[in-house]
Amino acid sequence: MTELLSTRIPLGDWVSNFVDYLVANFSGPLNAFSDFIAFLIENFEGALAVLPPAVFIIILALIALKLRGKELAAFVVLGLGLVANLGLWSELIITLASILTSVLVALSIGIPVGILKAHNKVVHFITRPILDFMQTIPPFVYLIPALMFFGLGNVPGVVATVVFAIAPPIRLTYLGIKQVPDELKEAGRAFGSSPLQMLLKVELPGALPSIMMGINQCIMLSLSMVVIAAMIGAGGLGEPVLRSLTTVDVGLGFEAGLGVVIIAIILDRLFRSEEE
Amino acid sequence: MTELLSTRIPLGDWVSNFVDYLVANFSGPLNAFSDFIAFLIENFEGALAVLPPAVFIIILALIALKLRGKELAAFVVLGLGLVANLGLWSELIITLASILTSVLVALSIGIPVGILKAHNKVVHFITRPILDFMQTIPPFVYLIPALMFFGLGNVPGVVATVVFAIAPPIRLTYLGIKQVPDELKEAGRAFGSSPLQMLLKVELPGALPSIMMGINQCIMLSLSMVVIAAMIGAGGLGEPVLRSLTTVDVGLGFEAGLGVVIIAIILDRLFRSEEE
Amino acid sequence: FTPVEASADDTVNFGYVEWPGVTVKTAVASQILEDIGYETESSSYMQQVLFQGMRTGDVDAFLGTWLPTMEVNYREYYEDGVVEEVVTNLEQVLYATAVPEYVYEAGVTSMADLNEHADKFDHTIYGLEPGNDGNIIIQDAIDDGIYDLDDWTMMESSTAGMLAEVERATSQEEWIAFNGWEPHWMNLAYDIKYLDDPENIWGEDDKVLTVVRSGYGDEQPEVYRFLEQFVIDQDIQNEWIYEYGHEDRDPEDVAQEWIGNNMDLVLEFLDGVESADGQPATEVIQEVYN
Amino acid sequence: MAKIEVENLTKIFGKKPKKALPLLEEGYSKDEILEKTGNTVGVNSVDFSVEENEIFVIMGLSGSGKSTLLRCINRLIEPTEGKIEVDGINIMELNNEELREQRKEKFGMVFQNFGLFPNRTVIDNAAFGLEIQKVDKETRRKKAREALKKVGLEGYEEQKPDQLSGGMQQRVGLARALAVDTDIMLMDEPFSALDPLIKKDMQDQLLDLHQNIAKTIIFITHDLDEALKLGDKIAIMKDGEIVQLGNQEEILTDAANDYVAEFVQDVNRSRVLTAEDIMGKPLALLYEGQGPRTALHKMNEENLTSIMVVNRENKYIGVLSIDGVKEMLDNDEKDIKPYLLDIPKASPCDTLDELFTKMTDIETPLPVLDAEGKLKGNIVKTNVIANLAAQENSAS
Amino acid sequence: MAKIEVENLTKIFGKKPKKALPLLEEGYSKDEILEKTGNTVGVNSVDFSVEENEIFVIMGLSGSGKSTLLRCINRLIEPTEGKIEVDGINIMELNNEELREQRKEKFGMVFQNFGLFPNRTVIDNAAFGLEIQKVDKETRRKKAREALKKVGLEGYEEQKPDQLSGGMQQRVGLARALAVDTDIMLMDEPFSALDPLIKKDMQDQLLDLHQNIAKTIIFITHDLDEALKLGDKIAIMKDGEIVQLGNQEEILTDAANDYVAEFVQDVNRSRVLTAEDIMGKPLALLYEGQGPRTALHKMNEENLTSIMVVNRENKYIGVLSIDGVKEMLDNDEKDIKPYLLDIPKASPCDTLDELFTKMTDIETPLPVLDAEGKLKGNIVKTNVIANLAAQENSAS
Ligand SMILES: Nc1ncnc2c1ncn2[C@@H]1O[C@H](COP(=O)(O)OP(=O)(O)OP(=O)(O)O)[C@@H](O)[C@H]1O
Ligand SMILES: Nc1ncnc2c1ncn2[C@@H]1O[C@H](COP(=O)(O)OP(=O)(O)OP(=O)(O)O)[C@@H](O)[C@H]1O
Ligand SMILES: [Mg+2]
Ligand SMILES: [Mg+2]
Repeated sequence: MTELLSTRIPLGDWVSNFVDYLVANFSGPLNAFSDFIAFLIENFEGALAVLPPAVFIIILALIALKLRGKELAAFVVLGLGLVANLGLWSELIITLASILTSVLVALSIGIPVGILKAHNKVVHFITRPILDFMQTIPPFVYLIPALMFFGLGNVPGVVATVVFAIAPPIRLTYLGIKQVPDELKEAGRAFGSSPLQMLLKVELPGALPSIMMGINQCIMLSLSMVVIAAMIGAGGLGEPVLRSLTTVDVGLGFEAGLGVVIIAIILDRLFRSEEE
Repeated sequence: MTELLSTRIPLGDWVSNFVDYLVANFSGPLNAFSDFIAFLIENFEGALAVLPPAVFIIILALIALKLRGKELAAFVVLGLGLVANLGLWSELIITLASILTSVLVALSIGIPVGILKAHNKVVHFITRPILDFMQTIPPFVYLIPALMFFGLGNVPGVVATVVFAIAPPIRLTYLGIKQVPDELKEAGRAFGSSPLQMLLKVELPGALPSIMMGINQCIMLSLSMVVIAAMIGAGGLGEPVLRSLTTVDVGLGFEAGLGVVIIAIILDRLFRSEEE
Repeated sequence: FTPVEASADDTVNFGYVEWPGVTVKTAVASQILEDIGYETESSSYMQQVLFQGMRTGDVDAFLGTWLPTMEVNYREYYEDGVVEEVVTNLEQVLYATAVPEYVYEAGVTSMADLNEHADKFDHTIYGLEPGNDGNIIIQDAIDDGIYDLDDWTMMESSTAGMLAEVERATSQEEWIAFNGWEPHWMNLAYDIKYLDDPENIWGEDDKVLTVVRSGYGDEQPEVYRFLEQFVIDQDIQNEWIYEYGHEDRDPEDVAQEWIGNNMDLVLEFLDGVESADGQPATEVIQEVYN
Repeated sequence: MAKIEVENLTKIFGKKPKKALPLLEEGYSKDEILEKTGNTVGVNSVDFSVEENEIFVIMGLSGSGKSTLLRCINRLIEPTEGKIEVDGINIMELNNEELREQRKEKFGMVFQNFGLFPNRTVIDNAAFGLEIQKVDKETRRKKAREALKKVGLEGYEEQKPDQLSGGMQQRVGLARALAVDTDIMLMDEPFSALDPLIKKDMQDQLLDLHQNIAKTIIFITHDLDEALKLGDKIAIMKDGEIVQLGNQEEILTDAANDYVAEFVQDVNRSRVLTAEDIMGKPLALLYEGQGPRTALHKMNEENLTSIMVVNRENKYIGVLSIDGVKEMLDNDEKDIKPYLLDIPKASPCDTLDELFTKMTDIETPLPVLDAEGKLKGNIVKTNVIANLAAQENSAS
Repeated sequence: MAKIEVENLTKIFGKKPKKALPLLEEGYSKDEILEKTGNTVGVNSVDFSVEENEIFVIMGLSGSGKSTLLRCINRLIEPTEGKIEVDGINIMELNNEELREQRKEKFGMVFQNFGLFPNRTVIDNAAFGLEIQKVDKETRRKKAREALKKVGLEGYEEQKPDQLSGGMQQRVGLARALAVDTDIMLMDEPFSALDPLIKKDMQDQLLDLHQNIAKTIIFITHDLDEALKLGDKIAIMKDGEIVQLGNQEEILTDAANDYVAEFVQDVNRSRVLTAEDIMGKPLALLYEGQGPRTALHKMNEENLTSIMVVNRENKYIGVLSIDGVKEMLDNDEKDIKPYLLDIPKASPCDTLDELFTKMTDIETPLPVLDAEGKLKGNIVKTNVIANLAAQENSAS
């Protein structure tokens, strides 16, 4: 008994073996997934990269002006102009493409899962530790094995980003729906709403502020993964940051970091309205 | 004009100079701060480390039993037992101490700032981009200069963790307070509540679910910084993860990562009640 | 294993680690290959990821396999036959415990002197990321009480962390002992000295290898041949590091300028190599730089 | 067949409602059960039925289970026990999908707490039910606009609920229910926040609606006037039970128990019963000039012991008892005048108390005269005493 | 000095209220201003004062600005313009700190929408005001428990508001206001969700409280009976303005305009005026047996053209006109019987319409008789016509 207890459980070995097993047997479906992600990123990148910086900035500024007013438009011009001036334009585009992909994937999985979680106790109790797991397990731990499936580059970067950034949209969608007052849900039911109508017309509108916060956090956490993504070859603004690290070049790191922040602020403001 | 535009702005240099200036002139107060953080961490570590693992686990399990019921108590025994069995106990204690410090600092700054943000438009508009900045600026960018102030070790680790993990408590406190129905605030005012009473008796209770979510995310983001903290010498469970990287030891990385996750789940459940 | 398929085209995929020497070295090699008509692509990775990339086929060549520093990490891939050694591209590299010059001059010239001033060093030697072989060497020394280091600690963090600590210490003339190596810009940025190692714990034969993924020689014999001949020395390496790491110049610029100024050496590298369209590379490149 | 049939419906709130059921059957009171088990009895074995096109009014003390009962009917609250049939369909056995269909087709609902969607404009709130029914946008905005007009909220279509006053919000809730145009309306104190003018208007509209479009309505109110005006049937609840159920008359006059009596009487002082309310038509009358034989005949026919005498203008002259008739016959008298009894007279607006005082000493019914002295009706002692008793009991 | 003095108070909701102010002064209506500027007029130049220990009732159409006015008094809503004095303190000029103190010391409040804290138990809700006053825990729980007992919620102390019925929630709000025991109570439809029995109980308690502890109360209601029962003064609002302000009598009988008349009259059919309501005491009476000279003397003294004749039991006999008296004197007659006019008589419960019909052809006042034929009072034509006119106008 004591011996059993004091014997170190060879957990690590099991995991290694399991990973090997996975690699040996499940490369197919994972490849499809990987291809899909790659497809998204490439399209975003393609679309974003065709335009010269000046044109890109002007178009984005106009969109910002239309959607959110002139403050944001001005910020777009100044912020992206600065990035271009600092010579980080191509890195910016790469980062933007993979962040958009990550956020898109995270939201389009996360919000539905959050909805499920709010309606189904089993899902709720199962997802809770899983989300804790996904947010806190260090990406390096699963990334190196994951490279076997995804290869190097931006696909595993997106995967790691999604794993890390998916919890807030799930959790805040859940929270928002849970906080919709019972009397409104009751009114919805009384008129015979189907579950879908209930969701679209009662729950989601009521949960909107929380969901918006979930989107904000999803964007923020995605962008916080830029450097880790660069470590596995995703390129983008994380690369100059890494370079600055090895050369202890505070200035360069700051410039690239600032690029990330500028993307963060622009995306955040575009996704969400004035009032948080 | 065109020349002006095409001239690269030496932003990086400015930042470097600024950092040098800071280092030269502000080491004093920063040292005081650093000492305070170090004091906290050491005390936590001291308090946690005096107990033998078995005793520690039993005490924590009893607390869990009292506060949250037997499921969590069982999880504490199994989870921490596993970590001890895997020989990661001392790392666990180190991580636990600095996470507790980080969360403590982040919450005790974050929640008040969130409160301010909900009450003061100026604070709201100023903090919004600052929070975006803090969450997305890669920690390495400011950590390297920060090392100039703090030296290697767990103090800069805590600082970086706080910078990264402070946004959710601020934002979710803000969101929660904003969502308290006007009629309740009105009732509070009608009876002559002082701003403090208003806060304690009306706003915070109403905002509780959101704030709890903020705490959850604060814990999660803190724990997600464990590896980065290890890169600047904070030790703890991040260290085996890094080692596993260097030695391509998937198993070891997973074990240490699992330790982080176990802490995450235990802390999360202890801080927050059954229902999220 | 079913590795992810290598990219179908002929692009030469260099992987590098963000170490100044390797960065510029990779830039020079790619520049030369581009000049003679090959498509190249360079991406930076963590070293662990890089070798994994050779397994998955994403990375063709890596010019910075520093042995024995990377030994632990590298060995597995080497033994698995994922990686193939091409040549030692840089000899006489040094990896050892270093101190700032003012410490050296104060009398700490050998590792045996360390313990005398233990308090000044705060009983600490700073190393790189956990698991690094230098760290392990020091840790073993501590564990075995070599140089009376028994009550010392090995402070592990990361390259950047350690260097930041060195910068902090030197700017305040504090005493510090750390794992330094050459070539690296730290040797230019700070006045540092390497300590004697009478017990020879560090070993002697440090070197930097060029490696490719197995079988690459068959796929791209010309590139392989170039890589075999691409060998440099300490001075060149230091120049690169200085220009890039200290003067903050773009590695591409540094590479281009260096090639232009050192055509004779470049011609040696390209001796017998054919350009992408089958011409003698030596002729092609000379045309480019005239 | 009744439109809505409710049988033995029980709802117990709390953790383990099934545990409280036996206690309820054993006759423990709501308060006792709350203390013993922590469960609150919402509705307790209620039976009733509502006919097609009927307005069924529910009244009762605050907390007596009215809202709970209403919500059970469309299963917004899941009953603990019982049977509900609507149009012959057993609501309790429907699955979710069927239940939704029923709710959509059959039930419009007005909530006590309004239940407006704060993010929707007034018009979008009013159009909610139609939106759920997938009515196209144009039609539903038109209908919603009409409904809002009906409730007097023209001009506020694009405001948000929190910009409206309490009564206006209530009317938005009303408009939302009106807009869907379902068979059955479940209305929980729908006019409670309205001023008298608008309330009257709404009541009239509801009656119109009910007559023209044949709606079945269950209506909760605290206003007895409203209940009397609208209700075809009125149920009075107490502690989850229906303690009396009947039409207006029955509720007002035949209180099933003290509670109902008090409830109904105290409601509105102007409702205190007067002579006019309880008087009946005399079964027979003797006209001035008619003699004792006619009197005897009439009295015999109707089994009376006295008969009232009036002139041709129906002016009251007096009352003749059977004793008087006998005396006249014995004395062979023709003129009844001297034999008339002089008894007290009531005015139509006399209260029960006054009537009682006037009647203490007399054996005959009491005549009710208008100011001209004309006979409006008569009152029998038993009648007064019965009503008085009900009143007094309820006051104690 | 009045307890509360409000002068020229105006509240306009919307983005730029100051812009709408001139329009208001130019006399544009609420609807026009809403259409023109998008601003809603909540309260429009209201003046009134409430004396110490007075119950001031506000009535009016839904949306007429009652709640807004109430909230302006303790500045829960910041008025756009105007002056508010409470105990001589200008509320409008207080800084935040002072305002809080005033609210804490002076104002208890009951909200139309209850405003209960969902996370607090019933007792903690009731104790909220005391908690704000920093009363120690024991005392405040004691007081809250008492207040809850007063409103009939014993046994529900530890429940959460959402476990209570609507009326029970309203009573928790009431208990919260009662518990703080302040000088002034601002009550926004505090009994609207209550059934008649509990409502009556609450009203009585409020009157008790008001008499025993001297509270000044501003009370919003839609229930005219309630207003009449409780109100020392009643204000009727329309479109943000106070259109009439007076005591019960004034409001009921002297409608300032059609709106008020309609408002007051339609309220409650049983409230329709009857002879009893409008009759007066005859200025002089002639007794059976008295002669024409006495009649002349009495009529002369009171400037009458006719006089009513009664017997010693006050039983109505007839009416004597001045023409009759003259004729008698001319003929030197003593017996007035033949000279009496036979005019219609009214019963106390006759309505205005009935009275009017009866009075068309006569010149003298109309006698009001009870069932025994006794004279209760008389009615002058002008009186009927005035009241009738008010009614008819309001109906059009
Ligand atoms: N927060 C607000 N924003 C905009 N308009 C408002 C607001 N509150 C009230 N109003 C408007 O002010 C007017 C008066 O509203 P108020 O709530 O005072 O009415 P009320 O007399 O209390 O009515 P009720 O009897 O229905 O409660 C209404 O037209 C309403 O639309
Ligand atoms: N969700 C709930 N949880 C627990 N108890 C409840 C709940 N809803 C209602 N109750 C209880 O059920 C009883 C009946 O409540 P209901 O709302 O049906 O009363 P009501 O007759 O509508 O009263 P009111 O006239 O005040 O609206 C009350 O005692 C109440 O406390
Ligand atoms: Mg109810
Ligand atoms: Mg109101």
